[in-house]
Amino acid sequence: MSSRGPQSVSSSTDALAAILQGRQRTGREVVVDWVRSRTLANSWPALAGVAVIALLLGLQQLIEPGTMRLLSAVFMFVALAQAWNIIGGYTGYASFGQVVFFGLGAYVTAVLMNNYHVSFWVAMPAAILGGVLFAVLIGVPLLRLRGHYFAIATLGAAEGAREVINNMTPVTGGGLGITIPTFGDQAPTAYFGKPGFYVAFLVLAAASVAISTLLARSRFGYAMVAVHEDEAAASAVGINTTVVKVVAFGVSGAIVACAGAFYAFQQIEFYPTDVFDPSFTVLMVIMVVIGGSGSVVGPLVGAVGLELLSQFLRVNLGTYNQLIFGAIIVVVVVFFPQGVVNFFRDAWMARRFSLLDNIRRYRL
Amino acid sequence: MIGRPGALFAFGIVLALGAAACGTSSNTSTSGSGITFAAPVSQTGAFGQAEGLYTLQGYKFCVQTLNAKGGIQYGGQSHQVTLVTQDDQSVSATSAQIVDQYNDKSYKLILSPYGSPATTAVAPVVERNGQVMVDSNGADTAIFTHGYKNTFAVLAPSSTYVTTIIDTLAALNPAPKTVAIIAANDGFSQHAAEKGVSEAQAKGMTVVPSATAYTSSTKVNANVTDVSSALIAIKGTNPDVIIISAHLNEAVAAIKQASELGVKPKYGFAATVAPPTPAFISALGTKSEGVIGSTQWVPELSTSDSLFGTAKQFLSNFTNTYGWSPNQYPYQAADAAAACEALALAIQKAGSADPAAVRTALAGLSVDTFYGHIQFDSTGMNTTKPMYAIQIQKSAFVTIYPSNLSSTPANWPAIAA
Amino acid sequence: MTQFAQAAAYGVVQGGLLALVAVGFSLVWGIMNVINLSHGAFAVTGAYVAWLLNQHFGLDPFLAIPIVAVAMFGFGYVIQRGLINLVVNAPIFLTLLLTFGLSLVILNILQLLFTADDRTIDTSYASQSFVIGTVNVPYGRLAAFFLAVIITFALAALMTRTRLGHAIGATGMDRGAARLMGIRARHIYAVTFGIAAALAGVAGTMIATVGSFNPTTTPGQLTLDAFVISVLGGLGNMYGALAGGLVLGIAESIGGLLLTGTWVNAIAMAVLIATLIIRPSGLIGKAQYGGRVEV
Amino acid sequence: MIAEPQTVSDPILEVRNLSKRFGGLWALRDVSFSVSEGQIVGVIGQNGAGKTTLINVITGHLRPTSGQVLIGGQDVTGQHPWVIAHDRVARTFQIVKPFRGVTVRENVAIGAMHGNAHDRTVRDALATADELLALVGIEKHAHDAPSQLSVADARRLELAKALASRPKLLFLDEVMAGLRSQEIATAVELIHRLRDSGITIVAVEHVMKAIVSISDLILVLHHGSTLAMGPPAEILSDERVIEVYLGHRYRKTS
Repeated sequence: MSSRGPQSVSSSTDALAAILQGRQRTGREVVVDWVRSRTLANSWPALAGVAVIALLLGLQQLIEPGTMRLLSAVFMFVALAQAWNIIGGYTGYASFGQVVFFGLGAYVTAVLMNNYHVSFWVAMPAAILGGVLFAVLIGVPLLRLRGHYFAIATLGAAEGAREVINNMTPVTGGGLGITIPTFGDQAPTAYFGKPGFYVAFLVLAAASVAISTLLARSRFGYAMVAVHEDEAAASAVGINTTVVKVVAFGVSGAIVACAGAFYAFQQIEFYPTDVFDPSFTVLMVIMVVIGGSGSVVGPLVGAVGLELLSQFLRVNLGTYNQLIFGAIIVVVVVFFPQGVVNFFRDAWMARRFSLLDNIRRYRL
Repeated sequence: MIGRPGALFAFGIVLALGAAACGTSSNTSTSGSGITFAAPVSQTGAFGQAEGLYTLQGYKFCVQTLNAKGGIQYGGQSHQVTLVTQDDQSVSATSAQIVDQYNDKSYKLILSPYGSPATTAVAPVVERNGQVMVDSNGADTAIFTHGYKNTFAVLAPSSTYVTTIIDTLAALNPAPKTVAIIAANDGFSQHAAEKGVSEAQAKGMTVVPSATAYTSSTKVNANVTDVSSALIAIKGTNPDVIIISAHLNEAVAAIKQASELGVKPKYGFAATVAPPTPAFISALGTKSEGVIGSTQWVPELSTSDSLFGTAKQFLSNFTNTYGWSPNQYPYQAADAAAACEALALAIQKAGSADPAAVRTALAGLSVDTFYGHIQFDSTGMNTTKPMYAIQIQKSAFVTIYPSNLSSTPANWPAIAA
Repeated sequence: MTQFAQAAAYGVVQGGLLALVAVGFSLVWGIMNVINLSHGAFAVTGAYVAWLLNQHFGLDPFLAIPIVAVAMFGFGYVIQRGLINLVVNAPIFLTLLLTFGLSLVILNILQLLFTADDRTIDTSYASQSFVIGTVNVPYGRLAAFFLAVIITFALAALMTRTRLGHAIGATGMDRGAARLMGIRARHIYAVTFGIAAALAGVAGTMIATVGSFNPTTTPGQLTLDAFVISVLGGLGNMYGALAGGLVLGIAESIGGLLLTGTWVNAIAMAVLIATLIIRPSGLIGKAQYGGRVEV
Repeated sequence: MIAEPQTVSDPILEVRNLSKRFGGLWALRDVSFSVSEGQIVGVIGQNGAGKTTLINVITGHLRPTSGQVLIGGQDVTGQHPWVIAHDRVARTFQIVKPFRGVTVRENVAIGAMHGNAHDRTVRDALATADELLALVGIEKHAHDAPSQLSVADARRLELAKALASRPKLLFLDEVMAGLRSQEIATAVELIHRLRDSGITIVAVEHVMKAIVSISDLILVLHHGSTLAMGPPAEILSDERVIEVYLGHRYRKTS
């Protein structure tokens, strides 16, 4: 047998050997390097984000409280769409039951505040924790399923969880609904009011966009993409696909549960059918896919665009508003199958704005 | 791979423009001495072309009638009323959002959306904004247990829906000795069933399979079309009457499936909100014959008012305006018109459209109307108003209780032996 | 024991009705990899056709079935050919969204045409039942059960014995190869969707006859049932929908008896999830046609 | 167990009685062999002989029905692929599996940022990727989508991805299939360089000439079982191999 190998290693000085040696850098070096690499050109997304938040806080001074409430809903959907995109877009596991975290977050918050008179600032983190724990609990078995099977299983989890809440009448009020005390000295935490919720949901939306952006640019983000594209290939390069999937599901669940907590406090009174409404999940999916999945901007555009469109149609078209909304979804799906943002990005790069190309791509 | 967060600035602008566009209401307020009534209504979604529509028709009919009679008179002037509405897509949270947006436009006088869940969501909003709401179609007693000062309901609360049926049955000959109660798993239906059980026991009836069955074996999910498990639980207990404390879907399913399963009450069926609606007859066809239902309003009422006249006049004018049959009309419209009327009367009494003054006037209101007596207790419920019962006879609503309002006797037992 | 037998019997016939709802949905999913969220809307559209025929011509719903099937086939064919074929090669989300938008459009049109009121097709016999001992078996649902069985076997025969069936199966497995064999995929897909729409219409007619329907709550429930049953039974298998429907029908019926309140719904979902984890290919197992599972 | 003295020929990979059954079919049956550090081992066999299954079982993508896999003396039988990858084992796939949603460069970077000796930041991983792309010769496609690569370039990407995780033991699944002779020559040279850099290589190949010329040891599989094993010269003269596997064609071409 040959014994050439080890000798050549010691003698070889070629580039390959250097690569195989790896880069041994300390954490300090990494940090210093990162700080040095920051320039105005590559920091602009963060700067733009801060500017937009400042702009929206400024806008708050100009608008009426009722409009703040409308925009609170827009912000909430931005967070929900970003959350869905983390598991459905980046990781490629299309959850059809993401509303389960919304409902759980809402009920953990309401039960703690109503039954135990706990402050919202304790109940909300508890709701997030509950979301994460539930994500791990159902994620470990369910994330072994692929494609449709995962979709239907999560749908089943959401429907099942709603029924459990519905039947735990002594704790949750069941179908009779639940009320968070907010008036007078009964209130464990003073009600935020419309300006307060505007800021709260804005912060939630900003946090979700930031989390999504940071994840996308991290090693973990690439791991999610690798899992999305090919789990066998991902595991072959050393990615623990189970951990990646469960963590992605957990982060998504945490954001949705947090949104549910704020929503519960905003609504004060609600029923299981309100906060486990499958149309929340449907809206998350629509917003992500129509905006463009797998990116940060796509879900952002999808959420802002569709929620404003839906409200605009609702106010101005009366009886016909859902009919037109449905028709718009059909048209957008046919003409922008890759998502509006992805279409314009690709078209800009190729300098070719042809909707017919889109149709040709996916038609039979 | 992962896209750049481009054009973030544009979002701020889009948001601002979008908010402006969405904030624009489809209706405009009148200037000068006009008064605006604002209501979130369901034009799409589950209630869109049903109960939500009937409520809207009631509000519209009331405002048209008011304005035709010269508007609301106070301070020596007549004030025309404008009705502002927006679709809530049958979603409670949207109802609440709409009422908040109304507040931006200083629309302080609110008429309720359709249904207990939406009214429940709107009530705290009204309270916080210092608006005042008259509730036309949210009967769940839970709405009135939170100490809200600004919500007043013209209709009798949920607690009376089943008790009225029990009282009706007790007055019939033969009076049932055993009843079974199927109840939906929502606040309104459960509260109604709870009171109904104690009323039945007070009248000497036995509730089968057990007094608490409505919370377990005969409890069904709201809005389902399969209640077979509840019926099988009843099968073999042979009740004289089966009472369904639920909404339309469950009531329709219960009556159809009872026939399929051979669950045959000795005398007949009764249900809470479903029978006095045209949809109940369209959904059940001939099986709707003989079913008894409790209702908030019947046209035989003897009280009247200067706006709508007698109950009968209200019925004929309303059904002519919206093309309903006088035998099959939506009682929700009467609830809605009465709520609108109560608001108008309170404004007249207060001599002002200021919400605080109107609130005070509503709290002290005590009037007879086409809808019966309207007077609110300290929680905002109209506890003085009784409920009535109708029976479906030849696809028409026939008032059978109380006996002084009934001209046609009940067809009883409704089921041939 | 009496109650148990009654629940079991009712579960079986109810399961047949559920299977009828799911069979077309399962076919489209298996062959085209399209999750048709407008399936419930198609069923309700079919129900309205049968209801109109009954209202205006007094036509018995069972006699209306052929007319409903033909009308719905045409509707389904046109929708697939003119719309869904445009994005059928796209990732599954898109067809899902497209059919969601489509169902919003169809249902809102139906609502504007017919209001949201519940409707039924009133017959003298559908809600009657015959008695075996103490067990009542309703005629209407029994007929739906037999219809489901007949349709399942007819569909199986169509898929295995006819040229059309082979063409559908081949297109479902490998579109490229099917094209080489001279199969026109556009047409075959449209025919497949047309068949599914016709089956949805038949299911809608049966629901209108034994129960009631409306354009707001019925369609979503039907689509959800079809979704669950298809997965439970196994995708791409002609007998999957029948097996899934029966299992769901019996489980809900007997579960409803054993459990108080509405816990049965939670248990049903737990069973669904457990089935998926233990046996992801469904109860029947191996796909006989298409059955591509991908995102 | 008594610790043996560390020797050069200490096996980096040891496969003991490995079997894998699919239903009624034995894809692998009682296969045993060991690979020493620095060796190049060629695995040959007809279609369906169990070559790819062998790699899949060793790298954890399939669980063996029976038998053991030891890497660096550690039993890793039935471990998850990423656990095995963390033992500095990498592989390519016969049917290339690029991450389609990202660029060629990012594909390689994903390999470099995970595994045992990974780069700590995305920036470092991208730098590693650039170096590897230059090494395998597809640096000009760095910013292209993987779908735009030719068959040969896609194989190079597959190799670069595997190398990015800095393996000590590398499985190559038909990296030379479908390549032209010039490309094969380049590939052979590259494999030599890999070995010279200290990587132990197990290469599954159809292209006989190339693999035989560079291997220290050849394993011949036939219907899942070991037909023969030994140095190339021995294998080429083995009558059973010639008859059963190589057939007449090989004799003709050689």
